[in-house]
Amino acid sequence: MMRQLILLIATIVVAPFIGGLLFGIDRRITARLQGRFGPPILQPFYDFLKLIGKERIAVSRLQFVWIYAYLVFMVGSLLCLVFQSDFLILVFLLGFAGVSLVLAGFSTKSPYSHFGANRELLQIMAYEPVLLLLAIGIYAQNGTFLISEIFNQSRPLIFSLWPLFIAVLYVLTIKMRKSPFDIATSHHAHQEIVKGVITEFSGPYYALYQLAEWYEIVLVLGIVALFWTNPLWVGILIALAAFLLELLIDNIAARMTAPWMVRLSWTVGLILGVLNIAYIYFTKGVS
Amino acid sequence: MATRTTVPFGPQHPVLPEPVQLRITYEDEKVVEVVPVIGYGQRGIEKACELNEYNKNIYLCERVCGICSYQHSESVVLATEQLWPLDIPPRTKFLRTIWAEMARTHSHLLWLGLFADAFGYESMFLQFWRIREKVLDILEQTAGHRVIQSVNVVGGVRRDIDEAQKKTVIDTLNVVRRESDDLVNVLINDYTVKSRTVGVGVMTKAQAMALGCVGPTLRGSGVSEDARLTKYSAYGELNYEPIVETAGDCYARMKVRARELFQAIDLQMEALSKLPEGEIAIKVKGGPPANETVARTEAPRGELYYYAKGNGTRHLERMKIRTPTFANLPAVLILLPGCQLADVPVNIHSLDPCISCTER
Amino acid sequence: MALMLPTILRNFFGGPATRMYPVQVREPFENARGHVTFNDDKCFLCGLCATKCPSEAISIDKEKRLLTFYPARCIVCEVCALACPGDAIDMVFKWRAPFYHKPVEVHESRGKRPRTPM
Amino acid sequence: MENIIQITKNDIVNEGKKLLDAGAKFVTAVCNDLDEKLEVTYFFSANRGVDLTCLRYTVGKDEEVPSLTGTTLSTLLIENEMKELFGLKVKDLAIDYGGHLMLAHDSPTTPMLKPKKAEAESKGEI
Repeated sequence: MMRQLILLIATIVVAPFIGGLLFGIDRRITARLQGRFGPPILQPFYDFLKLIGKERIAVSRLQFVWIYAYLVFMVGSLLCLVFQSDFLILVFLLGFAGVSLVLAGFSTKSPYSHFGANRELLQIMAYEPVLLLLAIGIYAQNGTFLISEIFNQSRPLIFSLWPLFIAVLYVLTIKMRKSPFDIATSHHAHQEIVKGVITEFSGPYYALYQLAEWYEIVLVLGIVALFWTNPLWVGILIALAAFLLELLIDNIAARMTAPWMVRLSWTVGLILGVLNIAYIYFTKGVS
Repeated sequence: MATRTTVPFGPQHPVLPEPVQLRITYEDEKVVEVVPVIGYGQRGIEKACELNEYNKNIYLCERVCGICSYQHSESVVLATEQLWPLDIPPRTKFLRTIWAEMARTHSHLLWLGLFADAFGYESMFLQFWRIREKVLDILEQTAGHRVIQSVNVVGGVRRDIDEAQKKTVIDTLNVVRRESDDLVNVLINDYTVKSRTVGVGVMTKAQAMALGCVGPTLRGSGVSEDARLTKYSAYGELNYEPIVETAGDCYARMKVRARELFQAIDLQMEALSKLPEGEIAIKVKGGPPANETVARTEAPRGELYYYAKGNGTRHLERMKIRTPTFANLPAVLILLPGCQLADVPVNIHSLDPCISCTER
Repeated sequence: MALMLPTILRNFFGGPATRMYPVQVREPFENARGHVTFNDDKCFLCGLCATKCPSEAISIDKEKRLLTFYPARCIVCEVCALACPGDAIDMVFKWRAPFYHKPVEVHESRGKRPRTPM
Repeated sequence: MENIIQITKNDIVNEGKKLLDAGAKFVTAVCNDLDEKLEVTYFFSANRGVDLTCLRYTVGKDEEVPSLTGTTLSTLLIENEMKELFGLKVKDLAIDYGGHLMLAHDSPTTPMLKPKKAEAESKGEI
């Protein structure tokens, strides 16, 4: 019990540091890829501290409720992963978090916020089925949704679930809000919808949003790392490689449109996932 | 299902750092109606031109536009000279052509970057602007300033390009050509770029003519028209033919500008090799006679019309400036309706709008 | 998509193209126009700079022998420096801090008008 | 300047249409303040933009003039501008910005008219 409490606190405290650091590295590497120096690696933390100290102005009362909800669900989802509980619950908590963000976007009157929220909904529509298929794939492979079972297996998931791994890389791009999928909001989606769903976020609330983003990046990379849990450091390396791959893709692609994203995700992602699961059931049924 | 939202696109909007307002009505994410509203940046430059001495107009009109400032100063000088008319030395004409093409190079590089930014290709945007710095550097070395060159005076130019500078310019242009070659290749062939621009914002030849479009916007729709065909400055002695694309969509407009970039570099090389010896300026006394004239130059964005009327004094009777965006702005009315929200910035940027010079 | 890959990899391994600005400052080009400076010992208040200045940044008071310069109005066009018959105006390319208040420079001219006509 | 065709204000629509149908492109229009009257010149370019043709008419300051916007939308902005800056009374504009294309609500009206003219007018009124 004591060990679990320590793990709980450690997760809540350490995860944002890892996430913020990853964002700092992201900005630095992106800058280098574009031929710039880039900000200091600790810049996201400076931004966060500055935002926290700003005046609290909520455009609507509901907005900050939803932002807190987004943060709480995201932390819950991450705890699911750390405590190796049910993967299905993790996916649904992640879904709740996404919906909270959408509602935060809808709770203001700004049209840009609404456009962004609409697109965020489309994004959820695009990546949620893939994650669900991953859950089913894990179930098909291990006979349970429990993440702890993945750790018990000596054979890494990636061997049997590699098509789903490719699909999860799509999810990673969408979740990291990188080109070509940075349609709902991004560091530079200003051309179409200003800042999209987070246009009206400001001061401490925006800081909370960033905090949630840090949890999210750790969570999503953690899901990628699940594909190779024995030994875990290989999985972490795979996750970091995927992270670097996203940075590369971000810099060699233009932003695509929302319909294109949904189309790609539903065709390639779903087909890969369904074929993968069908193959597993097929081989299991035969043996 | 379809809810209508009217979004004021500007006058303060991160997309366009220009004071234009487009009142766009969306149905979900589809544009159904658009009304352009300008007038946020009216500075009364035409009026000020009448109050100024004609010499001072050059520095005023250069500030009509921040990017095609060279062509503005060239036009105002040409218009004033045509009132007499003055006989300009050939070396001056060539120097003016070289600087004009240099300005076009940097403007097109800027536009290509901004256009890449319009569909979210940030790394491409930064690469184009990086190359542009080199062009600005040679402008500073030869003309004295990066953007506002202030090198034209009535009767000639103020600076000369000597042999050492000529060599620097040629070397830099070779580097610029090599580096932009790589990037333009990406821009033209990249799958994501193509899927965002091909078939977006199609304007037919007839529509472009009827709306009075100019410059790359017109040439992207298949009309071979260019003010450089009037052979002002040294263009009559250079090997020049306008670049035309026929598709009429954003991709075609982008290709026109990308090809014009290389054409501008070629024209500079050619002009530098043919640069004649001689005077660079003649003395001008008194004011322009009572006469009227039109000076037409090809700015990077399109044809620039200067109408000037003298009255024998050092002050002009009337100066009328028609900037390229003023002619291109009505095209928004047919480009935007029916397109998606995501294509709005791409469409608007494909016209290369410069609103502050539209309003003067 | 892969077409852009060589460029960004070259950027990554080639180092940044930008400069750490306040630390590293590029030398100005020889030909570049800079800010206007006045040499009071040479100025004999002929007034050519004031009449030719397009932005009315220079005004001259011949009785008090004062030349007043408004740097915030100056557009760095070099017209005054070229017009000056006494070589009293220079263009110096030097970084200048942004203005918080519009400054006014008053120069007391001590130059003598040369005997020989210009 | 060559190719100036003097017409009357009522011919502008027909003459302009004739030029446009012949493949010309509208370039711009210029309004000049001649002390008593306003001189309006429409520029059309043809032959790949090289040749310039001008249609010019002179009207009194309080006369109404027809608009070309019924024929081509490209004259929209310039006719609105002339209306605002010179007080040229253009009727039947396709989109009438109501004097607020260039000018704001508290701007001076018809700023491009010559000052001596405005003085004379105010003296006449007194």
